[in-house]
Amino acid sequence: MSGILTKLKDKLQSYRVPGYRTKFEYKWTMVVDLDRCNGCEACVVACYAENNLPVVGKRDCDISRRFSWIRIERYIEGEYPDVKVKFIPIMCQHCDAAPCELGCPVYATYHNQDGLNVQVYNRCVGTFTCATYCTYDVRRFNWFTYKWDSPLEQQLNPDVTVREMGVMEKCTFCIQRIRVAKDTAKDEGRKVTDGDVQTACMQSCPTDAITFGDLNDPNSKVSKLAKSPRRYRLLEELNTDPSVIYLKRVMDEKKGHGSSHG
Amino acid sequence: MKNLIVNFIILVIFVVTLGVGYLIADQYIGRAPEQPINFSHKIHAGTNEIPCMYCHIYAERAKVSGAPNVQRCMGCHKIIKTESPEIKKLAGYWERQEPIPWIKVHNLPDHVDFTHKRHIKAGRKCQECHGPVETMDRVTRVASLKMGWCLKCHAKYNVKNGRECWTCHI
Amino acid sequence: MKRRYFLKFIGAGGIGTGLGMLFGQAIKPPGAKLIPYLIPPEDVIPGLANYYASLCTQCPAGCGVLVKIMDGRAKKVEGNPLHPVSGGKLCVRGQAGLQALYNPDRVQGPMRRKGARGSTSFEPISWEEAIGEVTTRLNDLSAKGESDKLYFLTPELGGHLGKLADDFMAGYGSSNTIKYDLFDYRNLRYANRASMGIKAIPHYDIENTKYLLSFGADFASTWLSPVGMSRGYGEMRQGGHTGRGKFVQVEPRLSLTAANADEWVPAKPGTEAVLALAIAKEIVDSGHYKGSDLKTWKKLLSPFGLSYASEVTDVDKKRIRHIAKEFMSTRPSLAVGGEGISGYSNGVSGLVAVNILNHVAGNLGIKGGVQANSNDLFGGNDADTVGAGIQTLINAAKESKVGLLFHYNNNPAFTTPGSAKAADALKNVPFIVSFSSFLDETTALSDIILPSHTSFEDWGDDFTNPAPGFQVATIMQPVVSSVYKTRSLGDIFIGIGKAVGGTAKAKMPNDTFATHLKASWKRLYAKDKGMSASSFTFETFWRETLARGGWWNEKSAKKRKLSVSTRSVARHVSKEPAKFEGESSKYPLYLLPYAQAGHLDGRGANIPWLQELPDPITSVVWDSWVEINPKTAKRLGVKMGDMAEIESPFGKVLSPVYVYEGIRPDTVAIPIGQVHKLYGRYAEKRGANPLEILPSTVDTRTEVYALNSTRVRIAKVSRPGDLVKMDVYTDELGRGIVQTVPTGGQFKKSSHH
Amino acid sequence: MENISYNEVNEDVVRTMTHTTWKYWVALVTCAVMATVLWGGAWAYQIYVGQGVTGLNTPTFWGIYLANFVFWIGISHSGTLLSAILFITATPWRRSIYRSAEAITFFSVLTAALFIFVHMGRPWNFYWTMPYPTTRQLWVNFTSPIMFDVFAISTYMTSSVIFLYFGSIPDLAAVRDRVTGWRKPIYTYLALGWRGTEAEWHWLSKSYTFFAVFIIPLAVSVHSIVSWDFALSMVPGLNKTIFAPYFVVGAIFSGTAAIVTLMVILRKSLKFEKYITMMHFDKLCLLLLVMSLLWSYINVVEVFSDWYANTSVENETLRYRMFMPPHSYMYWLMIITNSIMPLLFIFKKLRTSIFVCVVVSIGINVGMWIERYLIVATTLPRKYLPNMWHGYTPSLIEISITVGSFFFFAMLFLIFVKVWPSVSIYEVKEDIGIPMRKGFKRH
Repeated sequence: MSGILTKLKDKLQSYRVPGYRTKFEYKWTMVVDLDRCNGCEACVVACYAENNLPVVGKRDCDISRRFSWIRIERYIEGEYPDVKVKFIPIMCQHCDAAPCELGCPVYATYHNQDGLNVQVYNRCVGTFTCATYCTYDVRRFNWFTYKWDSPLEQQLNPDVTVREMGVMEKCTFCIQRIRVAKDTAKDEGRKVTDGDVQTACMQSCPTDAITFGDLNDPNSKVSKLAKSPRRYRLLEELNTDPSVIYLKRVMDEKKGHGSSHG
Repeated sequence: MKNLIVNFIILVIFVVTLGVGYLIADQYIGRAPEQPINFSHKIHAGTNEIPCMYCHIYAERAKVSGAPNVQRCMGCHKIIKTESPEIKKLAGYWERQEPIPWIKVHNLPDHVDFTHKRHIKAGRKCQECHGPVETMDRVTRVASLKMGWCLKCHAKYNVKNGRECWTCHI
Repeated sequence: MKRRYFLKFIGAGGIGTGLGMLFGQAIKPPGAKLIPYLIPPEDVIPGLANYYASLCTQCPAGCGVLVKIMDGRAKKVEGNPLHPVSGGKLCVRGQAGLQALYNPDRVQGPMRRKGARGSTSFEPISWEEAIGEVTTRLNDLSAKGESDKLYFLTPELGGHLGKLADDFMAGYGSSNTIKYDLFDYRNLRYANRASMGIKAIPHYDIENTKYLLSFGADFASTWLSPVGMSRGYGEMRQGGHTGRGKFVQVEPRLSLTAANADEWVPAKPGTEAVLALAIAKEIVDSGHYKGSDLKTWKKLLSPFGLSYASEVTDVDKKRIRHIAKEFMSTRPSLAVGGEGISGYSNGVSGLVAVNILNHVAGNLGIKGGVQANSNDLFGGNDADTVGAGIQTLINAAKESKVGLLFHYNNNPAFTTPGSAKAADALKNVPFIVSFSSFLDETTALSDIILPSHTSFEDWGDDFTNPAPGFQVATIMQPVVSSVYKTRSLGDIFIGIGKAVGGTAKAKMPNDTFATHLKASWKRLYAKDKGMSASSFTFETFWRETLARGGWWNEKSAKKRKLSVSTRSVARHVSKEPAKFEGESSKYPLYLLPYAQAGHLDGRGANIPWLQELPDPITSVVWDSWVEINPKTAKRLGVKMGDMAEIESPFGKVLSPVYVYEGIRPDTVAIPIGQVHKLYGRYAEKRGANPLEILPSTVDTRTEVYALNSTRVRIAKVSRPGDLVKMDVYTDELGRGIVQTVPTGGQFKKSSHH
Repeated sequence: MENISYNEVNEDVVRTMTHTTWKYWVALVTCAVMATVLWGGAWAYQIYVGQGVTGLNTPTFWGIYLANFVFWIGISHSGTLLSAILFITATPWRRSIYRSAEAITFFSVLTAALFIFVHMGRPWNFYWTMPYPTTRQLWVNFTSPIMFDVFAISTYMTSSVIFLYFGSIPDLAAVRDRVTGWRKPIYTYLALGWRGTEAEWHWLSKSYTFFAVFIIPLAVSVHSIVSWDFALSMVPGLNKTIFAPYFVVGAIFSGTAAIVTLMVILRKSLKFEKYITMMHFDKLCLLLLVMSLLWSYINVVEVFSDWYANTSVENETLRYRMFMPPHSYMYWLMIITNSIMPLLFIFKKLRTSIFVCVVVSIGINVGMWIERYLIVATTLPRKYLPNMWHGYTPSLIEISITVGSFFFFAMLFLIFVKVWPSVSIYEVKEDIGIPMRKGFKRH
């Protein structure tokens, strides 16, 4: 009996991703320095260009169906003249304990061996559970089959699937670029090294606010930045264990700062 | 009464299979569409033993293997068998500087990220997926190219991450 | 089940499948095509990306870019990591340039006007016909001896294309090249030449400064060279090892840049120059300035006492003094003046004031301050001087002095103030030839359109301005074959020049612009020691330059002393704040039209990405808005999203209201760029254009329209607004989303590592 | 019921199945047409164009469809659960109402299950949620509450159907013996050759008891599982430990109210005054009163725990639900219909007034629908990042499908009363007096 149970367990586990929540080969991590970020949104357009994000138009924007995988959130505090505007770029946090992965009935979203939260478009049946469970509101749904006015479709990145109607999607940490880097590394018989992979947002960021790399590599830039005393993670109290690390913005928040001199 | 039910069931089966047939119309094993030029792999790869990658030059380096460019065809056929009607067709394309609109026999949906390069580098033979092309006069599909078929092979060769979704789907 | 039934079922299934497949094969396309290359390009592997270095032309900054090409199509534009200005980074407009290339609303080939002017009714013609027609017109004009009635209206054309156009104009016999862009920094150039004697825009070294005092320079989104400056900004904040630079922004509206500042000083509109001079006076009075001409400075600045400045600018005395103290004691510090100070009726004066401030604080010619740019590669001359402006053209057109107008890629019918009546003036021109690639408001007035390539299809080069302290020449090369039947502007000029004959033909030694460009570079190579030292032959040099994206030599940076003398600036210093049209009793609110991050002067409005990109501050998409302080809004009885009518003495526009804490209660602001009447499906008929209600006030020294030069009044309109903004809630509610550390704490804590 | 004869029972019940008035046909055709147009048409349009036709948006991915799903699952708890509990506790007044109640269960589960498909982005791939061996070596995620749903609901539906069918076999046999024409073969088939022998009664009783016992924990678990769809998320206002009992109580509450409503209609239209008496309403209304008190208690606990936690997220959910129109109107209407109106049932006089019963029970159903709607429509628009907050308004398509579902349900029920004995013949006969089988003890 126990033999059958063990067999069954093995069988079940074989369907499950081996290495799930164990040590990953790579641990892709993004560090966002909020003190550098000036909210220019270059990352947003870069993401549109890289990942074939459709433009939905004014009406759909109005009901919050904009597609950007990365968005700049801004929080405005204080009254004139002591106004503080704070920016934060938010993309999929690739949580190690991701609520979305719990919810998906068909494993369309799951954790891969690089610590990425992967979305498999063609497995998605569209139950919306992942997006509902997501505490960062980063998931986007293909409400329609989106069309590109010809010849705009010539710009579409062939490395990234054009998603069809009824499918959930989100920031992938530019997995296609990771794949290319791994492919090259494999050809050259080495591991992917720091700097091989640049996500589209990181690449475009004029202030260098975004850094991407492997946290398992102690010498990578992200590993060093991740030790910063300014480190925090978004909504850390929810214990989702995000892979995106933010560095606190340097800013005097005390009220009346501006007018204290004036 | 009973006949009615039976007829109804027959109708349902007919309609359903009609739909199934429509869906698989261009992706079934044995599919061998007529090509603009009646190119014979049997003559080229079989009789003359030209290696696959002499013509499909990108297979080792890229996701796609690439149809041979027209220049490559003409490289030989400027002298060989120039009077045959098929070669004349080819020469016609070349003179018009028009690429040949081959019809894909093996076509994968957009969400599959298949790369020839990795498979060739792993030592797989072209024939493992494309069948004994060197014996075919007209290329015929021998594999379903469905996910289960891919996985069977990945399991057979114990491919690292061979059953991970993101290995083929991004 | 009976066997009979079973067989029937099987039969039905079999027949069904068979028929279905037959049916499917009959009506489905016979499967995807596999199109081989005729001749395989050497460096192209299908499915693998190639990157080509080129130049971004979405704004005048001239960033070097890499274009990702796969299977012959441009897929993405990225910054060129080797390029000294862009450094691998790129702003929103640069990346969205792709959608200008593949825009469905481009002019797809040469066209001749069919209907009335402005009716957008055009018929396609062939290139030969088009060039023939233009040649006929040119010959007619020169036959009448009115060659100088040819005008060429263009934005600043960088590099050899500009030179070629100049050659053509000179060869034809006209000196009327009118350079116009709504934001073309003529004031800045003029002010710098007047006060410091430099013609090229200097390098503002934000990266190495420790105290940045910006007067309305929105460099995070649009000003001067947003990518280069933002890179500097990031380094200023967290790149240095000696501490984080402080940043203070003076402007009436909290722009994206001001939102990143440590302090925002909302001075009264039009008084920024007074504030700058008051700070300068504080510095001079404190004894920080040690120049020999101390006395004359004291005298010049004497009217700008604290109490006067405080009264005029609405900034507290203590605060002015505090800024002055920090500005002079933090070394190096830097003051920059942007559109927010140059956009007034006395814009040049404001920028001169900023230069004075930099001078007295000792920021000129130092690292982390203002650095002069060395001479450009053309040799000797600084890049640019300020020539005749758009107002000259409008006046000439009104007086029927324009016989033939060439128009390229700028849109004065949209980007000039409504009361300048540019479109009406252009209707006076008997024949207009447009080289624009888009059917915008100005192109629609033209009689014939010879559409030119976009930057991804064309050859070209640009001597980046402002350069980062040393000259940067960026090469533009065609990375895709042209999408439509367009031609390179250089080729068009060469074609017309050759057809016209005479001197114009003589000035066109090469057959195509590509060969012309290469030949010109060969001459540069022969002349420039740095270039000839870098590689053995010109061919290798050219190949390397194309691969690299251009030519620059950091070693060529030369330190040059800069200074401002009282004599040169005295006539530009005025005690009075800038003037605003409209009685303050009737029109109580200052109007600030400003360049929006995505659209700049409206050129980005036809790009869907940029339309859907939320404004960095207001997060509004697909629209424009009027920013109103909550107090003012309450007084006027308007809420967020209501429609309001903004009326100046020169007209009125309708716009939805955006209630914004970051704007002075006596000021309203409207972004420029929306409400195109024509400019493609994405741009048309949305938003409000503040330019329509501006006076045609120009700074007479530079012919630059003063954008901030009128007062308005606002009334609520009963029509429902349709403002779509992405941020419905901007209150953090204490959830610790954007966490902060106080400015004092950061380096203390992290100093050990 | 002492004054009814055996024959009368048979005649009365079979009459409802064989004698059809034009009113019935009007009602049936109306329901069928409305269900096809409002639900079928709208759904077809939605499948063709995409989920974009709904009012769903980025934070609010779950909307009225999920509310309907939970609502219909809740209604389903009336019948089978009630019937089983009352059977095991040997409550005699169950007999004349349980058959219809079980039918309600089946039909509402069916409606609810269909709502899952309506709600899906790619419903044509629904079978991917089934764990079946495929060559693609794909498996389902058993940790997903949605998977729990798949199993719970399919099990529940199957068991309910079996429970309903087993209990009906003797009646189907009775019908078989009384109908002629085309009905005869159908009921012959359905009655499974029931002859009423001692052994048949014995095994029927055994299996029926087994299913009654089996179905109680199943029913409780089903709605607990449905609640976990929400409670296992981390969305403020959804991740509540009390959600399972809250949902079960709410389900029984709304289910019982639905039974009351339908019984009134049944009694009126099929002239079942003899079988469904005021005593039944009295008992059902007492049950409603108890459930109302329980529901109110849990509701207070929920609000209190949010208030006591006093975090920004919890406060915001409460504020959004209780004090911000339009949801605040719905919320307070729900409190009135679910907590205050049922208090009328304290008085026996009101419990036995058909009018009050109908008004209150319909009120409860409206209130319970609102409760389910508010659960999704007031929590998801207010998640953790205020920047992404966005309200939700159902689109016309969604409303059409919602309304259509009621017609669909009514249509199924109308068909049911024609093809199935809607009152248990044999058990009512037990009530009449003479024991039908040896060893059967009258309650």
